[in-house]
Amino acid sequence: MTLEKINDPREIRQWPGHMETDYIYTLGVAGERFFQEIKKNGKIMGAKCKRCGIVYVPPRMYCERCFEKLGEWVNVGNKGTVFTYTVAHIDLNGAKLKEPTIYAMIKIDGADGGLVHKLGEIEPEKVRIGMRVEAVFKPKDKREGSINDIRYFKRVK
Amino acid sequence: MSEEVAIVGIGCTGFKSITPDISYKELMFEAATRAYQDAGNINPRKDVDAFVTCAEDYWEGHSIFDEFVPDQIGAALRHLFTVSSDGMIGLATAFMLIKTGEFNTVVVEAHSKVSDVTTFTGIVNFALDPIFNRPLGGHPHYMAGLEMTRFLHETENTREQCAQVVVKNRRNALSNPYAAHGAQLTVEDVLQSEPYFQPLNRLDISPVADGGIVMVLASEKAAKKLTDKPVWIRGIGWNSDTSWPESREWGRAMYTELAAQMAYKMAGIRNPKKDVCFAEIDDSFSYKELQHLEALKLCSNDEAGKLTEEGETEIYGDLPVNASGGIQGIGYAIEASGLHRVLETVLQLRGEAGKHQICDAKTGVAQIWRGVPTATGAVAVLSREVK
Amino acid sequence: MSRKKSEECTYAGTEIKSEDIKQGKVLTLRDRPKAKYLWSTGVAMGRFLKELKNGKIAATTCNKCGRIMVPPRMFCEQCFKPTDGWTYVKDTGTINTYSVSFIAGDASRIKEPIIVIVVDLDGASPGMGILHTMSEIDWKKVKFGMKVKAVWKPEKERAGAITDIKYFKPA
Amino acid sequence: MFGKKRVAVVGAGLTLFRRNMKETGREMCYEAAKMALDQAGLTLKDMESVAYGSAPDAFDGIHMKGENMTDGSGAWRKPFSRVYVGGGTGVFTADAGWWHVASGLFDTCLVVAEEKMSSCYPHPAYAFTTIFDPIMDRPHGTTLIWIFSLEMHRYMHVHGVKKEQIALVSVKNKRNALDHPCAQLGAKITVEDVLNSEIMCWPVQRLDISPTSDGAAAIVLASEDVAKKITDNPVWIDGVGWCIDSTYWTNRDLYYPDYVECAARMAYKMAGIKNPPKEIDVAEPYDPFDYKELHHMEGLLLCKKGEAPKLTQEGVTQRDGDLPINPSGGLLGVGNPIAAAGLMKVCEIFWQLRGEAGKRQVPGDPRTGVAQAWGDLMQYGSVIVMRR
Repeated sequence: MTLEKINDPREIRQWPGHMETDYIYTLGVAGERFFQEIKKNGKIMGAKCKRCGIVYVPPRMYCERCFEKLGEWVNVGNKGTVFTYTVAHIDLNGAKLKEPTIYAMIKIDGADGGLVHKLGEIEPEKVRIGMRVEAVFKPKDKREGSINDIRYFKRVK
Repeated sequence: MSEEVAIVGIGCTGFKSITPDISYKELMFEAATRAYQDAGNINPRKDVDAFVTCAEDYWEGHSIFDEFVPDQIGAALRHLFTVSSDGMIGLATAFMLIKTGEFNTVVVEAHSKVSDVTTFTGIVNFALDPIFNRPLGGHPHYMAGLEMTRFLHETENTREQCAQVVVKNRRNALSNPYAAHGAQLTVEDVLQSEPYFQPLNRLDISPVADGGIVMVLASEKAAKKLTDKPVWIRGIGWNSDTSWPESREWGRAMYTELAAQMAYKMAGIRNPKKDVCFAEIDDSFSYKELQHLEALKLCSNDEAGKLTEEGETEIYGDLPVNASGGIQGIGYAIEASGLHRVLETVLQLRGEAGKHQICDAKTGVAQIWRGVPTATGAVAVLSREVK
Repeated sequence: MSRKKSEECTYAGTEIKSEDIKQGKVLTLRDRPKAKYLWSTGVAMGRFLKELKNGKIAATTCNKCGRIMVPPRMFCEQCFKPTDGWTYVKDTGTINTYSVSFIAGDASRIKEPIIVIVVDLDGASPGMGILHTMSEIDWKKVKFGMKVKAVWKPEKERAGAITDIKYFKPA
Repeated sequence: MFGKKRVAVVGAGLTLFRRNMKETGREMCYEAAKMALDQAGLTLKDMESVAYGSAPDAFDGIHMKGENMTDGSGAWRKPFSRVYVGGGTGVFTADAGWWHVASGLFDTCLVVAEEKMSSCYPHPAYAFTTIFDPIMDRPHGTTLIWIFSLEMHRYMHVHGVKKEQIALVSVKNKRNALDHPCAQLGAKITVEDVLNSEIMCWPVQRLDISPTSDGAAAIVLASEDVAKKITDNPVWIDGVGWCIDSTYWTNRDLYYPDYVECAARMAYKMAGIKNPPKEIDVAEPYDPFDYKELHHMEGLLLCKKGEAPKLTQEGVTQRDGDLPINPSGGLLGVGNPIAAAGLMKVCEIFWQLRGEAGKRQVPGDPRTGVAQAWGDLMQYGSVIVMRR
C-alpha cells in the first residue's frame, strides 16, 4: 500500500493516449482463393481434408485436426441452414440501432462449417433455427473480395 | 520425486467500477503488498524464484506491457515474465514451474484497470478475425447472443433460468466486500431490461470492474514453512477449442469440458458431482454459468437451469455456485477474472469468506473463459487437503 | 513417419512485394482499431505533473536505501516498500548518453535532427535520469558528461506535462 | 506422476523471412509447425500441448492474437498458452516449452513463434511508438531507434568502442545469412558500406539495423522417454533462464545488460556450466542491431565487459573461429520477425548441434550451444542452453 493517497478529488487526473493506426491484412493463401471465387464467380468454396473427410468453410490451407495440407477445393453452393442466430439492437458504441441487425451462423450445405453472417429480407420474429437460407451477393462490379460481397443470407422461397 | 503445489498467499485490492485515484502500478503494488504479507511476510526481492504476470496489450494501452510490471511487485532484476492470457492460465504456468523442481516459490499477478480504457468494445472487436468476422461490423458481443440461442435450443435450460443466475449472483455480491456490482434484482428485471443481442438483455451481460490480485504459490516443502493454511492445487487444466467460430459447437463449451477432464484426471476426481463441494465459475454472460456447470460435469446435461431455479446453487444449496457474486456481481475484470475465481475459492477453503462462507467447503472448482471471441478456458481443482 | 533432415525440408512461405499490395494484385482488407485510453496518473505521476506546471521537478525518497527517485514512484523497487516522502531535484543535470535522430516515429525522414538525451538530474541519486531532447547546440558538439539546463515553457503555456520543459540547453 | 524430466528438442521448422508474406499469421504458424513435426517424424496427434510466442498485437493488428492462431499452431482442443516478453519472446517460448515437459505434465510440446509485422501500416515502426511510458516518453515522439541509439552510444562511450568495430558484426552476419535458405537480407557488404549508409539516429545507421519481417518458427519438444524412442540424436535443453530489469530505463546504466547476465547465470546454473567461454561451442545472441551482438556476448559472460569488439576484430566470432557467433546470419541477415527470429536462433543451435546446418555448419563437432534474446525497454534477457 502506498503511504500517501489522493484525498482531494481535484488532484485526480487522467492522461490521454491511443493505440490507433492503420492495418492492411493480406487474406492468406486460403482466404485469397476463397474471396477471389466470391468476387469473380459468386461461388462459395470449401477446402476438403482427404484424411479427415472434413470440408472446411471458411476454407483453410491446412486441416486443424490432422495438419494435412489442403489442396482439394469444393464448390459447396450458396445455400445453407440457420444453425443459430441473434438479434442485435446496439451498435459498436452501444447506441441503439434504428433497425436491429440479425446475425446468424449459417451451416453451408456440403460443408462442415459455414459462415457467420447477417440475415436479410426477414423480420426478426420469423427467424428460426433450421431455416433454409441462401447467399445474396452484391452485383459483380461492386464486389471487392470481402465477406461483405455477400450482402446477407435470405430465406429460400 | 515431485512435490505438490499450494497457494500460500493471496492479495486483492477489491473491485470497483472505477479507480481514478490510483495508477495501475499503485493498484498492483497494493495487491502485491497484501499477498506477500499473507504468505508469511515474504520478501519478494529474495524469497521468490519466479514471477508470472498476465496481461494483454490492448487492454493496457501499451505495446509490450511486460515492460511496466516488475518494479511494483518486487520483480526488478528478477525472473518475471508475461503470459498473455487469463490469470488462471498464469496460475497453471506457475504450477508447472514448481513441478519442474527448479522453483520453490512463484508469484502470479493479474489485474484489471479497464476503466483506463475508453473504447472497451472497440478492443473486443479488434480480437475478431480481421478477414472473416470483423468486416461484418457491429458490436462483437453478438457472438455471445449466437451462442446463447444455440445453447437454449440444444438443452432444456430456459431463458428465465439464465436470468435467475444474474439474480442469484448479484444478490450474493451484496455479501462480498470485494464486489463492485451487488444488487437486489428479480427475474423480471433481467427479462425486461433492454434487449441487446437477443436473447441476451442488458442485465445478462456482466458490468466491468477494476482490481488487482497477486498470489504466492509454493512447493510442498516451502509451503509448510510459510503458512499453516495452505490451499492445494490438486488439479489444473486449460484448453483451446478451434479459433474459428464457424467450426465451433456453439451449444457446448468444449474448452471447459476438455480443461475439466485434464484437471479432474490430475486431481483423481472420477465423480465431480460427488467430490466437488462448490464452484466459482465464469458467468460473464448469464447463460455461461449454466453452460459451464454442465461442461464441468457438476450436474447432468440439461440440469443446470433446474438446479438454479430450485436454489441448489445458492450459498446454502447442495452445490453453491459463485457464492462470491461471480463476474456478474463482482464485475468483469478482464485477465484478472479467472484469478479472482481462484482467490474466492481459496477464501472459501480457508474459511475466510465471511458473510458468503459456505459450510464445510473441502474441495472447490474454479473455472474461467477468456470471453468473446475466444474458445479458451481453464479449470482448477483446489482443496484444503494435500491428497 | 520418417524423419526429414533440415537440408531436405522446404522452407515454406509465399513472398509478395509491397507493390503487389498497392497495385491490388493480392486482395487485402483495411482496418483501424478503436483503442483510446485515459490512464489514471495516480499519486506519484499526478503530483509530478502538477509540479511541472509550477516549474519544479518532484522526486520521491526511500528512507531505507536513501535514494532520491525520478521519475517518482510510490514504491521503492529495490527495497520493495512504500516510498517515504517527496523532495525536489534541480532542473540541471549531466548528459548520461545521447543520440541524434533523423527519422520520425513512422520511419519518415525529418530535416532538422532531434538531439535525444538521457539527462541525470542534479539532486537525484546518481544515475537517476530522464529522457528528453536538447537544443541551442550543433548536434556535432554534444558531449558525454556535458552540463545541461532545462528551458521551460512560459508559465501560462504549461499544461502539467513533461513537455512543459521545452528542451535542455548547454548550461 | 510428476517430477523433473529431461527435455529434448527433436524437430525444428522455419518459414521464409520476408518483408511481406502472403500467408496470414496462422498460416505461417502452420508452415513452421508442420516442418518441425516432419523433421521429428511426428504428427499433430503426438503433440500434447502448445506453447506459443509472439510480440506486440499491434504488429499483426489483432487483439489477443494468440487466440487467433491456436489452430495454425496445432492447438486444436489442446492446452495452449502464449508467453510474451517483448523482443525476448522467441527464445523465451522455447523456455516455456521446456517447463511444459520438464514439469511432467506433458510428454510433448509444440513450440511456435510468429510475427506478421507487415500488417501494421504505413510502417511497423508505429507499433513501437506505443511501447513507451505515455507520460514520460511518448510526448517526445520517442521511437525505438532513439532508445537503442542511446544504448549503443553509451556502450561505445564507456568502452571506447569504434563504429568500425561494431560494423564488423553486420558484415559478418549478413554474409553468414547468404547460406541460410530463409534469409531476407543475406549480402556481401563491407565495413565502409555500413559506415556510409544513411544515418538513422546517430550513431545508428541503416546497415546497423535488422529489417522488419513476416515469418514463423517452430520446434518440437519431447520428454526423455519419448525422445529416445524417436531419434538417436536428440538435443537436450539443459538450462533455461530469464530476467527483467526495472521499467525505469533512464535510471539504469545502459552500457551493460545486467538482465542478460542474470538470465544467463540462471541458465548456466541449471546446466552446470561454470566457464561459459570454454564450455560453449556456438552461440546465437540476439542481434537486431549490430552492437547488440557485442553487448549480449558480454552479458552472456562469453567474454569480459568491453572485450567483444576485440574478439570480433580478431575473427574469433566467425563461423570457423574459436567461438562462432550467429552462424545463422542472425537477425541482421536472416531477418527480424521478432518472436520468430528469436526461435530461429534456437532452431539454428539445434541444427548446429546435430551437424545438420549444411553450409552454415560450424566446424569442430559442437556439443554445447546457447541462444539468447532481448526485449522490452532494454530490459529483458531470455536464454537457453542446449547440449547434444
